[in-house]
Amino acid sequence: MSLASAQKKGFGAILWDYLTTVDHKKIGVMYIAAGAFFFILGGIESLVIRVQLMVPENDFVSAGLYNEMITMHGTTMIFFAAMPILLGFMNVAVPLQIGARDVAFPFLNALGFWLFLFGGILLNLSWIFGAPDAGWTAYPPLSTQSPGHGTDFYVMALQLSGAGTLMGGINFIVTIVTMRAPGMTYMRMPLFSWTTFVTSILILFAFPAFTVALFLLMFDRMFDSAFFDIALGGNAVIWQHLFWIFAHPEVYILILPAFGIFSEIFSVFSKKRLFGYTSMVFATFLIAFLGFMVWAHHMFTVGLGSVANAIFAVGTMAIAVPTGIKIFNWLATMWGGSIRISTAMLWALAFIPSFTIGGMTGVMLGAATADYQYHDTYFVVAHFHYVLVGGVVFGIMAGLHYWWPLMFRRVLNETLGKLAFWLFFIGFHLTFFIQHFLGLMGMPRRYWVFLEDQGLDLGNLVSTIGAFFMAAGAIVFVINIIYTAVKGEKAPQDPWNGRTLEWAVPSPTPFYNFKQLPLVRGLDPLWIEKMEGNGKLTAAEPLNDIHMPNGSIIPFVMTVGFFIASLGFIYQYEYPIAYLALYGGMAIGIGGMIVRSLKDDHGYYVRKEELEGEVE
Amino acid sequence: MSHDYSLNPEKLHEDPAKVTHEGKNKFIGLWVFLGGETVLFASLFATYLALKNSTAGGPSSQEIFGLELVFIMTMLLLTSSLTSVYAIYHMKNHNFRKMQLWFGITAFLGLGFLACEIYEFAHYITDYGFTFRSSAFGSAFYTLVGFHGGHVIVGMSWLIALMVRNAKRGLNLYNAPKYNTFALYWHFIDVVWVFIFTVVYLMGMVS
Amino acid sequence: ACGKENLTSLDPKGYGAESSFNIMMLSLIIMIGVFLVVIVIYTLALIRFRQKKGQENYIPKQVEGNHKLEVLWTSIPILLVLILAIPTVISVFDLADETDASSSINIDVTGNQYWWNFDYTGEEIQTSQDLYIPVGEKVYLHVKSSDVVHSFWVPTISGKIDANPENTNTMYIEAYEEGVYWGKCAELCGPSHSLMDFKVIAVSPEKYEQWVADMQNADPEEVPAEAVAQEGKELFESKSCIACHAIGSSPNAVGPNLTNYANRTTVAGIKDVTKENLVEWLLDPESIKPGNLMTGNYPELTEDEANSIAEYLLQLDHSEVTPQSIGEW
Amino acid sequence: MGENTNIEKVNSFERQKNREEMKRQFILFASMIIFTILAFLLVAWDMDRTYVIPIIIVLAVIQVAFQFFYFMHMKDKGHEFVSILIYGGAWIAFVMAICFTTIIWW
Ligand code: HEA
Ligand code: HEA
Ligand code: HEC
Ligand code: CUA
Ligand SMILES: [Cu+2]
Repeated sequence: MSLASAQKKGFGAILWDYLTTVDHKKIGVMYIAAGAFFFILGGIESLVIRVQLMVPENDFVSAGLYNEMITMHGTTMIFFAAMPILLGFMNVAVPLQIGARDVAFPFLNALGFWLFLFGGILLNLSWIFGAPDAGWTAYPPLSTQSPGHGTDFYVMALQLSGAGTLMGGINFIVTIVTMRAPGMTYMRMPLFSWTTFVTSILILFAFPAFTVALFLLMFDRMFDSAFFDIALGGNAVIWQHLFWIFAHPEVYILILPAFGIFSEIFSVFSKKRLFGYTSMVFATFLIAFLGFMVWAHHMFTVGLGSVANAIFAVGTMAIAVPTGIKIFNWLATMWGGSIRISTAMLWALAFIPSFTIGGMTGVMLGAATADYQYHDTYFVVAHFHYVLVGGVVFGIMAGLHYWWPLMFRRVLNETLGKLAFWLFFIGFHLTFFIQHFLGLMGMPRRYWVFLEDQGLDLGNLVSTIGAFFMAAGAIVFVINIIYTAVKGEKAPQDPWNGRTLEWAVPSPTPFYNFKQLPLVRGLDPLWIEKMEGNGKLTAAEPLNDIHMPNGSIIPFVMTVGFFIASLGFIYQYEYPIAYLALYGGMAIGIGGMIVRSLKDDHGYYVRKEELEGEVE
Repeated sequence: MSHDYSLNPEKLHEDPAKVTHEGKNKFIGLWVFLGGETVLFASLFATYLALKNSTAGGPSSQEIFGLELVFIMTMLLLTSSLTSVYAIYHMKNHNFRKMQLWFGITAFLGLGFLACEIYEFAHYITDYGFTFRSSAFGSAFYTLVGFHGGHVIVGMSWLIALMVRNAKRGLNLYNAPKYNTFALYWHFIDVVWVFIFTVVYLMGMVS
Repeated sequence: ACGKENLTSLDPKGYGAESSFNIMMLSLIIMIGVFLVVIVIYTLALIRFRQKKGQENYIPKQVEGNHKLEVLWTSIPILLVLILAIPTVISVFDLADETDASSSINIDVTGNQYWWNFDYTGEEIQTSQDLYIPVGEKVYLHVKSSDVVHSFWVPTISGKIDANPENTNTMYIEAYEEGVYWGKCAELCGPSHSLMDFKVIAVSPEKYEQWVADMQNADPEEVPAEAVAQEGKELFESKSCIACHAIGSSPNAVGPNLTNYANRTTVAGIKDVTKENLVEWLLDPESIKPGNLMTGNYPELTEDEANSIAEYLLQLDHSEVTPQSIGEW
Repeated sequence: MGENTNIEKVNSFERQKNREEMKRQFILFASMIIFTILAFLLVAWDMDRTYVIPIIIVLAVIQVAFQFFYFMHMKDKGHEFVSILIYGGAWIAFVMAICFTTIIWW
């Protein structure tokens, strides 16, 4: 392979390139694109929800369809929109930020992506055959009794994509442990790399619990085991525990990378070093640690007993402390800085009050006695959208504007960006602020209809109107993408006056990232060099041959195999013929694994001479 | 240009599994993976602990478990852990043939373990009618022990594939890390078994 | 603007709701304080430190951190959290205190898809959808489910407790005032989850005594005075309604107990008690509560038959103590 | 590449070190076997469960520690990060076991 591959290629060649790529930058972009697609799906589902709840006793959708809608909306947004987009950012930015040429396991990285994508496709196939309807939490016995195959699709889809996510997590842990550039000590890593690292550790410890939970549900539904079958001594609360042992850390898996993105943005757009870097890192770890100790706050009303409720209540509230450290450090970063309000910064600025409200309602929920009232009402819905949208989605939007030039060599249009922001921001508060009150006024969540004359009409109407503002904002953003792609100006290599290494590579980023690994001399390495008037990094090594991994179609093929096998699992207890799919798919998947391990793949070298010929 | 993965016998002090960058990655990667496996098995154990008395009128642990077979299985698996240590010892001495020999013994012991387990399950099913579907206890038991058994099967396949694949090529810096990561994985399977025989079988036997 | 009276949690009229409300208000005050601090710093920072024209090349001082400040904003939140945590823990234990259960009224509450059954332990009274309790007394509820997880919630009187299929949860409620309070199911339990409403009817202790006596004296065999209703009674028995619905005491009925149906607050938990609504239910329950377990499990009725049955059910008023006499809902 | 047959040439100091290490491993293995037998015997003797259960659990934990620290070399240097991970996993496992034996009904 030669460097001249940047020439024009046919569509087939490009497709093949993406199907076989192991380049973290391309994988990152694919993650983001697929995640955005699922975000739109989830968003449309949420609009259906809101239209249904616009007026009392509406019958826009049927009760069964409504339950499918909320289940798919929650599952899609969490697992197939927010997570993959964040994983995409990690792929795009982290290796560059730590000065690495690649990730530790490029093959695994590609496999992880495909597993996620086909998991998402599998989940959405269920729209054709009957979608899951037991909520994204899928509590048994409702989920074990749920007729049709919806819940089976839920189980298999999450099993597939969960495996992919776990691979991604392992990959990032190892990448960060072993592949940092010379001089890039842990305490010099940019905060986004740090949060990626901690998030990956959370993934590592949280997902296996979910894997087990899903297996138990799968066995109960497909193979008649008795984990949740009360008649045979089963215990449905086990699911609740396993699910939340996973799902509480999961919400921090979502928010920590967003915190990382904001940390980068606040620092860059205030032209100031991140205030209290060390305590930021420490707080990240503390959040992760405490995050594993509080899952039962989702179960205050289950009847675990007052000792358990008291312990978990106090543990939950404790998380306010490290999170508060972060909020105040961001404020202090801005304080005394020189603040430029670009669109990326605008999203970050909007995050602070929005997320603080969401976090504070979280602490209110953590007060167990009060949660007896809040639990499973719209107050909770309001809480988690404030953190999920006001935290995670705002983080994603900020990250998209910030790293767009890195990914696509274009700067997103600022005017359209700001318009999209204001529409979305106003819509967001309109939609969700009032939901706090709906909850307190007696509206439980997951309600297909609410009754007339219960004082809930106005609130719900306002909420629905807000949702359409959000949709308008999202559409303007899509327009911005198209506009920028067609008319946008070429981005300079370092459009924001960046501080970290991803802005030190030429644009477009060469596939080997760094011709010579950079020598890192402190936190914010690029900034240091700029301040010393170098403007560019010293190399840590002489120019040499670069070892790169070969692309491979195997991850894709394996995933297709497992995808087919999943369909086989789902239909196996009705149609014996599905065993064909089950075994056939498994054979393809495992066959891919065997080929991969038997065929030596030593990668290839980019020769020194070729590199010398490259112009900067 | 291709990578040079051949061993330098003069530099014996360098652990062949950790010389190359890929080797180091594999090594850390497997450990990280084991961290996740810990939680996987923790979840299974916790589920089992919650359900171990939910027999729903079906057979209980006291009625069906027997010490002898479990003891034999334990010895087989523990010994296989030692033999894999021997194999790695020979790897560090760059002695490929002995390494293969000891890994061969490891595989043999592992297969013995599996045979016992299959016999055990068959025995429960045919003699006691104790199945995966009998009760929540049955589901939890077969799932926990079965997951471990599944790990043994994966380990065996991995080992045999490695041994066959590399039989003709000898030890080099490309495959040494693979053997090494396998050995780590194998020890971990042993660790899990130590908890299984303690928590499931021994604790299930005391009245 | 606190929502509908007797439904909202913001106007508590019972012990549990009041405990929760106190904690809510305490936490709310803390949160407003915290939010103000954050917002003030934020606004000041934005106003004072925005890049001004011509300052594009200005490089602010690169501050690493400030030890004192960091200690400050670690310790104050710890303090605030403690202030919130202590009363929370106390009230958690207080609400779980069951020491006087044996000397109080005990009621078994069973959640079913999509209705609630109330069984007055030892009194041989069953009601569904409407739970009668005396004002000012602790009433212990033993909550469980016969199928999937539900959650018993009467916002104005008390917080919620889940109805689990594998275990019975105990919670006490105490209403301060007479009234008819809305209850809702708060755990997703299927298509009609949102329609699984019920009422708690709190009456004075004297009225409660009378209600109990009336219910115990109700004669299920009593023949209605009017002919249409008599026909209805026969149809009720011949159309297999009786297989699922008890009139009079019968602890393990598959469907709601209908003993004092004329005194009900609602038909099927959500509709006003009118003959039209009842007939509509009898003819096509699915259109009112999707997925309910009555649909399709009884012989089809003609309009006339449904009418007769409705007549019959609507004259089953066995007690002087009626929700209508207590208040609005 | 071919099979590596030059073993005679190898550095004898290293071989010595490896051999010592191996000896230690073997002693450890022997002690693990003893622990195992002890645990089985305790159960076979049918002693009071209040004593037996804690003892066999402790025996298991010690065995597992041996496996991790010696067979899997967690004691060696270069394993600091690895140890943190495993301790993390062990901690979660511990919390889960406690919860699933206390706040789940039967
Ligand atoms: C990104 C996602 C995210 C994040 C970050 C959080 C953060 C928090 N969450 Fe949230 N939560 C969810 C997503 C998230 N949550 C979801 C999805 C659900 C519902 C799941 C379902 O049932 O479907 C949920 C539900 C949920 C519940 C269960 C409610 C119920 O069902 O009854 C609880 C209860 O304790 C809770 C608490 C908290 C707390 C204490 C935090 C804390 O981490 C917040 C900490 C932050 C702050 C407190 C703000 C900043 C701090 C300061 C300015 C310092 C000073 C502050 C004080 C002294 C208070 N959450
Ligand atoms: C990251 C997670 C995430 C995100 C981003 C969102 C975003 C939104 N969510 Fe939701 N939500 C959840 C996670 C999330 N949600 C979860 C976990 C649940 C619980 C599920 C359960 O109970 O099981 C839930 C539940 C939930 C409910 C409660 C349902 C119920 O309990 O009955 C509601 C109701 O209002 C709601 C609304 C919304 C709205 C209006 C948005 C909006 O912010 C969405 C905005 C986006 C859009 C509107 C898309 C715009 C795009 C277009 C319009 C496409 C245009 C197309 C082209 C140009 C091609 N969500
Ligand atoms: C298979 C059992 C079954 C049969 C047979 C049955 N029902 Fe029902 N019925 C139910 C169930 C279950 C409900 C509760 C439905 C719900 O609210 O989800 C119910 C609800 C009702 C209600 C509303 C109760 C309330 O609380 O307001 C009435 C009235 C009723 N049934 C009357 C009848 C009549 C009359 C017949 C015979 C023609 C009949 N039922 C036959 C099971 C049955
Ligand atoms: Cu019953 Cu929701
Ligand atoms: Cu949580």
